[in-house]
Amino acid sequence: MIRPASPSTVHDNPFMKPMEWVSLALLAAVIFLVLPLCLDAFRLNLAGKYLSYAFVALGLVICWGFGGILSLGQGVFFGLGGYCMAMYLKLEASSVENTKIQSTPGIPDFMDWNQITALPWFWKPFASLPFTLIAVIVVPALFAFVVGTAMFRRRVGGTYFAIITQAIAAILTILIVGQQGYTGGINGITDLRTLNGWDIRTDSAHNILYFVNGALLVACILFAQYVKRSKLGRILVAMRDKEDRVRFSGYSVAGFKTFAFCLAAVFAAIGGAMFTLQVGFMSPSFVGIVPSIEMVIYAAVGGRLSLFGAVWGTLLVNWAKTTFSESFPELWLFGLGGLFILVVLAFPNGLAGIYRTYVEPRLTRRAKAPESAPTALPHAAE
Amino acid sequence: MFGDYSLTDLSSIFVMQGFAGLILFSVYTLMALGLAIIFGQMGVINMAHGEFMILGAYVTYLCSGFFQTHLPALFPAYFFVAMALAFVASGALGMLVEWALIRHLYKRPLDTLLATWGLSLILQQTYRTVFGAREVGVELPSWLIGSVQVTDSIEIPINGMFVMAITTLITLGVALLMYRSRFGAQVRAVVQNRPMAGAVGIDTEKVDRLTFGLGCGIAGIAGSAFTMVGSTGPTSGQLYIVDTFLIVVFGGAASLLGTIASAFSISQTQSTLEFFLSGSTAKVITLLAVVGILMLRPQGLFTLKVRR
Amino acid sequence: MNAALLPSHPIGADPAEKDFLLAVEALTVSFDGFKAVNDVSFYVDPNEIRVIIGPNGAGKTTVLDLICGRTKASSGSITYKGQELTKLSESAIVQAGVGRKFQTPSIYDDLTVFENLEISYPRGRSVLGALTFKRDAAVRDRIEEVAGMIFLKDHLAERAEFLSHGQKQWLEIGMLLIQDPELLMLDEPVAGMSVGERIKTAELLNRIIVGRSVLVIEHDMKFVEDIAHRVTVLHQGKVLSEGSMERVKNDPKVIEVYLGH
Amino acid sequence: MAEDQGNGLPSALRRRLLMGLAGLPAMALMPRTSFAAAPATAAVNTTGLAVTDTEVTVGVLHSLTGTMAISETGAQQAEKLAISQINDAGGVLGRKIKIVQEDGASDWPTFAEKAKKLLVNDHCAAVMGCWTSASRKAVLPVFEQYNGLLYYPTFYEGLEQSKNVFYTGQEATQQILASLDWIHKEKGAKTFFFIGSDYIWPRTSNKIARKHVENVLKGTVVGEEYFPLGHTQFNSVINKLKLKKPDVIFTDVVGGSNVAFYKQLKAAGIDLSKQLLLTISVTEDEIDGIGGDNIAGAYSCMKYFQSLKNPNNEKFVAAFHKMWGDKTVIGDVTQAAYLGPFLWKMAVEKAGSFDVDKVVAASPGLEFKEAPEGYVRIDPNHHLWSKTRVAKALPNGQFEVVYESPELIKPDPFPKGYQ
Repeated sequence: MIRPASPSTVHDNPFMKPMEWVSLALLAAVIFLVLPLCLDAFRLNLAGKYLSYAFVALGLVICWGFGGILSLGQGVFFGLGGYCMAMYLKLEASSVENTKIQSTPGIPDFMDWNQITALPWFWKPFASLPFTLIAVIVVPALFAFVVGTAMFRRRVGGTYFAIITQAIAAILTILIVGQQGYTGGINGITDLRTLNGWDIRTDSAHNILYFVNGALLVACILFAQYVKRSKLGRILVAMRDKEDRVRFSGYSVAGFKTFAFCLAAVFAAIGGAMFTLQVGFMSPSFVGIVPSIEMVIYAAVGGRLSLFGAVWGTLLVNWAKTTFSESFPELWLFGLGGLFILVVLAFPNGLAGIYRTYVEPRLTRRAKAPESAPTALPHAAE
Repeated sequence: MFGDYSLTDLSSIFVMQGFAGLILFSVYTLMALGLAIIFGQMGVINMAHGEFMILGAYVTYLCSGFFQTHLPALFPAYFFVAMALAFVASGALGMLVEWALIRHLYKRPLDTLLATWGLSLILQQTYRTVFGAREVGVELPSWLIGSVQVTDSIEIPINGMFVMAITTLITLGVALLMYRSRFGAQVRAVVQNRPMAGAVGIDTEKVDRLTFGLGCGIAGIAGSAFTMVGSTGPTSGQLYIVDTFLIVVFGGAASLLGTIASAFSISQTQSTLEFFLSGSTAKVITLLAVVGILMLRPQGLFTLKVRR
Repeated sequence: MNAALLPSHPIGADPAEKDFLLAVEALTVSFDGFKAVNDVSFYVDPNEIRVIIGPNGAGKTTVLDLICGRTKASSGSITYKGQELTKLSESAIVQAGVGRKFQTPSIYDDLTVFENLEISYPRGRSVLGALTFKRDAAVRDRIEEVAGMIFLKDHLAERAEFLSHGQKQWLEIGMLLIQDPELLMLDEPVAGMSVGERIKTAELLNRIIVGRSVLVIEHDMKFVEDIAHRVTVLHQGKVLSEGSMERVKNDPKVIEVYLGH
Repeated sequence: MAEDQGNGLPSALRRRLLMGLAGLPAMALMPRTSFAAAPATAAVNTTGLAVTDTEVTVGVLHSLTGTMAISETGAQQAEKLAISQINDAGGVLGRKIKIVQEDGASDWPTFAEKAKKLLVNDHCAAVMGCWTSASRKAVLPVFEQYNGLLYYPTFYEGLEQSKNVFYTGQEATQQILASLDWIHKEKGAKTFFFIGSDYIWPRTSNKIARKHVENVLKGTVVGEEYFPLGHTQFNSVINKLKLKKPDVIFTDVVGGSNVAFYKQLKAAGIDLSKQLLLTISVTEDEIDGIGGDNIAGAYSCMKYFQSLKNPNNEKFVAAFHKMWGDKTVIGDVTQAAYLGPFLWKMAVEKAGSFDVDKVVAASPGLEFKEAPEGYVRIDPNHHLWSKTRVAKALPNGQFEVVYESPELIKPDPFPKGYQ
């Protein structure tokens, strides 16, 4: 092009910067090579479970980090995705053959215990795998759309939004626990066995699911990256900064916020579905307030502005949780609580922030050093 | 459902149900007052509010033990000492927390949420380490137990009336302090315009610390009062947090009157629904109604329309 | 009569109506009984620079807020090119062609100058549009062109928070320019600027007003005299006087409440 | 009932006989503490469990943190006590029990995760653990998949029977039916008001109770209310109680709600010395938090109370207090948890092997006569035959037993006519 060289780099909007490609490669290497090679089947399944939380953290980066919308109800979407998947798996596990000791064979065991004699209408479509896969995405997205539209239209933001989403998480938990005939109650939907005939409880199935999970996570990261570098991503950041300005640049702020919220919800739901597949059950204890806030801390530890950070943060916090609670169960809450405070006070941008302030400058200095040498020469010659 | 009952039965139930609603109202108000100050006035999302309440409850528990063994003669009056100490303990811890944590975060309200959540986990584990994982039973002086027989069939629980009295006193105290005293004026000045308040000679840091301490102290009193009606355990505080925030938000965060009105409407709704429906259903309907109304009227019940 | 061409227009009876770009009529807003704007009417022609002056608290900023939809009117109407604005959302008003600059510079600190301007580029304003928005040559050229006009061509890659106060004001004006509004509303565009910056800004404004109307709030009388075609004086929420700067300056009512002291 | 032949014999003799049958006659007369004489590891462990010549690994899986830690402490303490007693007496098949403890953290997937760790990584020969039904449901598929062995101590709703689980607490019919009969017969109770926490155990229990009240006792249930877990305001339902005036308030409220409920009941002037109240969710552990004064006069039905008068129990209580302090109270679940290690030991020794399948096969019919609750017997459905007792709460936090079922009651996890 005729444009001078330096401004054109300003205008370039590459899909990912070189360092981001390196981060992606590193993450992919860890997920697809290091972990599977270093961990036994049991630990790998654990890692898979953690990675399913990473979807939620990823969504939070978009909606909270970029958009400034803190949702304390991501557990709701994680749960919705997980429950959709669990309903399908449960129906498959409740074949007439498997449940012949029940008074009504062919329906999930907990329904039978609750004197439900026919499958409720909203369970019926979940006999179909395609429907289920669509529902995993669509149900949480719709719910997020309704909640988001209602609230963002009326400019509910910041703390109010956080508190209302938290209340929604509380309501949904009470509902799921209370409507045990339809939901399995506090025990959740347990004893899930096969996915379209494929036994998901075996080690090999866990392995395959782990890789599927990893691949989906990378796909979600790439999509999130696409959103981030699109104009929409910049509008989200702009909105977090000066909502009114965005409005007076001709954008419907509510629409963009709703989009971010829905996207976060869909990511969380995918995570929930993968969680159900890998862990083999779903219960209301992932829907409530406590897990929802814990999921926020994954994103915060990783760095609320960093897509990769979210994944690392999730892995780190969960690894710490497992290790600590194995060796020092009494100390674990101190550790977790301290982590919250430390991250907020000292490292508001989490791991990614630490990386950016301490590690990246050195790396780039080293990388730039050989490059700058030749350009320095002509100057010296002048 | 009323067909089988006599008129006197019904009317006394009506009266008692009215009182049940009022007691719930008092409990909610007491829970929310401290938070209304901290969240409403200062904008700090204090997720550890429940833990500050439970600190007050534990202080009451310790007091009851102390009076039983060392000052049995004064046991009937220990509750007042306990409440004062609960206020001091929670308030002092609150000021410490403000100094160590909150003051760095005034510009990042959402981050106060995370930090105080971390704090709540630490406090919970501390309680567990110190007092054990089990709930502790707080011995009450005998005059607080039982009920007043108003008529043959109307009985009003004494501790309920006691909670109502405490709530009234504290609400009045807080209202006077916030709207009639120099301190209250300073608090509002700092809230509205920090640099300006600093410029006219208000020690904003001190005001912040005292305000936060006050809110936590009131939480401590609430916790102390709740030993009469609720449980005292390391995680009991978490039970209150959602309700408390909803009450404050529903009332319109910046308004004390709004908090009271909101506590009133929520408690009456819940208490009435609980009577006619099952407990769980009543709770869900109440929460849904609150969330629904908040979606329609996000500024809460009582917020003045202001120029932006 | 041309009015016949506007059959549905409510105040088509006014023969000059068709010519107004903006017609504010009987506009009133009250905050808890206090009427910040009380029965205000004025009309802005195409290509006119109108300056609103008035003492503090006269309701100037509120009028702009009302026009751009930030505050909802209690009663009265605002017609822009025959379209009633009081019922539209803020973003719809912007899309209709009304741009607004705020009193304090309102730009996105976390984004670069380039990105600040890009966000204001009037394309891809829907969610899907923004997602699929391409930074093509037209966009780049337009941004560079505007950056040149607002003296920020060398700062495109800089994060906006590092700009000087004056540069931030210009950036915001640039963000409006790139929207290409027909009605540009500026709230104290030279407040807090150095003399040099002020001169540059006046020059900038004079260049960009071509082909659009501008509604300015300003206290700097020198600046007002330089740019204003007509002046509206607000006082306590009401229109006190209106006309050329010369006429307003000599209006005894205005002298009494505003220029007098 | 297909009962085992050896049932009537004293356990020590039976063990020797069985070991003899297992083809190791020389062992039978050896002192139990002699490690050298313990059966070869290869013979007693063919499935790769963590068994060495001197040690066998057993898992303990309870919540040490989180909301359930309150309840699970006692169970975990009792299991450790039992294991230390077994070790002191020479261990199991000459091997000392090594405990691997894991924290379920009141979180069900953590339970599943830790259960899997105990089975897959630690190769535990048996696991004592879980408290809530939800945690049990979460670990159940893990135990079934990896063929582990779980001893589950809590009284629960029933509706479950797994090859890999032994239920040492009572299922709902065992706990409820006899006590309802008693209160109907002794106190002439006809009308009942049910109040429970809103989850599966209270709902199932109340369903069973309702069927029994309506169909067997020909009484009426005048109210049935559920409150969300953690609910603390009961004044409205207490007013309903005053309106309906039931003969019996039947409660299964749990956790913090329990404390609030009894405090408010007392405050509202409902005098439990006049108003009958039957609860299936209050043990000595709960009274600690409720306060003895607040619940004195209420009737609780359990299979075990700390105040039971029998030599087994006196020894157990003394040992428990020695190990965990005089102030600790012992509730029903604590005692049931104490049974787990012993039942497992007996089954292992009867089978002459740690292999799960053999232990499971050896279990039905085993009797444990040293049980603090008296004696118990393992049914082929993996639940225990046990007595049910009704006791009145005293102001000092203890119970006074007022009724004891004359015979062991058969466990019936899938009760016909009650579903």
